[in-house]
Amino acid sequence: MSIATHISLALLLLGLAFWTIVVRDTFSAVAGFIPYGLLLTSAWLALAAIDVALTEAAIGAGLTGALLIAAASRLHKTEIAARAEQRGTITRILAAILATTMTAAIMACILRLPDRAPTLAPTVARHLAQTGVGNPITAVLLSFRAMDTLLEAIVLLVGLIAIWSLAPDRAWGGRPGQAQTEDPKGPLAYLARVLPPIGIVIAIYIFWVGADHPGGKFQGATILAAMWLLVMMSGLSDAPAIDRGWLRFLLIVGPAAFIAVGFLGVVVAGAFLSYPTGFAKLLIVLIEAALLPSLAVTLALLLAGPPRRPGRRA
Amino acid sequence: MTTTTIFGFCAAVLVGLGLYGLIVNPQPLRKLLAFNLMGNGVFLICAVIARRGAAAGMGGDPVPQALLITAIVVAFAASALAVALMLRLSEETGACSLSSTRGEGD
Amino acid sequence: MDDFLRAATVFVLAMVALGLRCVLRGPCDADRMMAAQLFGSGGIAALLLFQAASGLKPVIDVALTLAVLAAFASVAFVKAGTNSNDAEEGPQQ
Amino acid sequence: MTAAANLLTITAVLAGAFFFLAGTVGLLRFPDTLTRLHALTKADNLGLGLVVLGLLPRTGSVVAGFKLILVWLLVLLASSAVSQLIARNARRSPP
Repeated sequence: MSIATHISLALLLLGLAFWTIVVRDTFSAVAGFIPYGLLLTSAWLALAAIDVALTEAAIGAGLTGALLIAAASRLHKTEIAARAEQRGTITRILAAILATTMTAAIMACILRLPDRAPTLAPTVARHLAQTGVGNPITAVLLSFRAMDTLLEAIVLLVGLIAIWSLAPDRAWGGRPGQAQTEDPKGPLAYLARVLPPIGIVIAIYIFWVGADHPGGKFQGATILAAMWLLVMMSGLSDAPAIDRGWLRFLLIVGPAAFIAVGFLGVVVAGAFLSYPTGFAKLLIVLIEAALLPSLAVTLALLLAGPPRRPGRRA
Repeated sequence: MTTTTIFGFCAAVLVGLGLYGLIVNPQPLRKLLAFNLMGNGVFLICAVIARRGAAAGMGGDPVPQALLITAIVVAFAASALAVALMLRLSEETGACSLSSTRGEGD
Repeated sequence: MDDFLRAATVFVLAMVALGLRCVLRGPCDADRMMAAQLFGSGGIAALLLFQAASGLKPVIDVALTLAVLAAFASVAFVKAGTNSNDAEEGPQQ
Repeated sequence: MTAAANLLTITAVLAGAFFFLAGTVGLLRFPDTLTRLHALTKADNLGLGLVVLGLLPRTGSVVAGFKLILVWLLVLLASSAVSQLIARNARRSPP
């Protein structure tokens, strides 16, 4: 019976994926991509990856959906012109053959995976106690493979700088997006007043339980980012100009704290990012708490896009 | 037929679909969707491998799972950058297309 | 009991899939946006049923996250629609 | 006691499944966007509420039960606000 649930899940997932590829209208494709993200969340759950499911629920179903929907609406005008460039039949057939070969090769690899799967789970379990956290994923992210997480935080920041660099010269240092004009008594303003307080509590809860249960900074930060964007979109509060000092500070405080702890490790424990015995949990919580606002602001501004209008009213 | 085989096959088809869409669809936004599908296929294979490595009371190998979380966040950042590029291109040229003749013609 | 809940999961998923087929084809973009709404309620119901059948506690947190963000994509759609209309009516700069 | 709880679960989940069926029938049968939106938001949210009610006895802790109810309330809030917004959008730009 459990297998039947999983098969129906996989079929529905593939059906939606097929839809997003073959449908003519771009907006329909993107509209199919949102439920696809939600189904993918269930797929992670079926594979017992609950932390991944939480991340997918926050990012895949929330932020990516909003990003693509907004892009599809704004690119609607250019779509008709692009349709004229439809690929010919021969290209399609060749592409189909290539894709089928690829799929068959991967399927063969899946079937030939070794029976005794290699795993690092026992190693993680053995060293888990030293980190002081109970959630093995958090231990991997912030202790065993902390370098990856540090680089990731920096990659996000670099991505944001790349997006900002697309700003036209006159808008540099200004506010992202267009000025929002929304009825302050309308349903959207109501939603933006009621939902964020609850959302912030849930975000901090998800962040806090991350030490011992599924959850953590990425998921919490994504919810915080979504709540902030909701307030911006409702016009209750404008997007900040990107040259504000507090904004720049929030953006770098997480990576900066992470690097500082890394160098502390060089001095105290003899290697970059190694924690002195007994202080691991304290340092992990410190890094996570510094990363939370940085990640939230970075994710929100990634979605808000490059600055498009001057920030300071003359 | 076990759960890991089902989702492994599912991942293989996702990669194939994504590859097909990446080649066939001319619009950059559709290519981005297709690329995301391919990426999700790869992530799913990673999760299948993690699930097969379940041991020591954990539902799956935590190392690939932690990498997946990183990967999902970075994939979002890459998509955001791609979307920003497309919107800027359409602002600048009035069209959003990868073909060079079109951009110069407008 | 668990089998009953799994059967209910499959049933709700099937209903959502049927609705999805209809909504995604829908004549206008507003119809298509309903796909996100449909999954907001139906998808979360399926997730909760699945959780009850398999007994994974933290799945409720996943449902909570989905519920908080259920409105987000649709709001982005509505805003993008009104903003591009505004831009057509008169340039803002 | 367990038997009564199981009975509640089965009854409420079945009723919830019925409303999901009703919502889907509404989506398939109703002629225009606004009526379809009506079917979707009314019936499916009632269905979710009933499923939540049915699962309450099986949560095992008060906090988990509270979270389940919160999920339902959040979905209600989201879908009531969003259905208004989508309906306005649909009226402004007819197909």
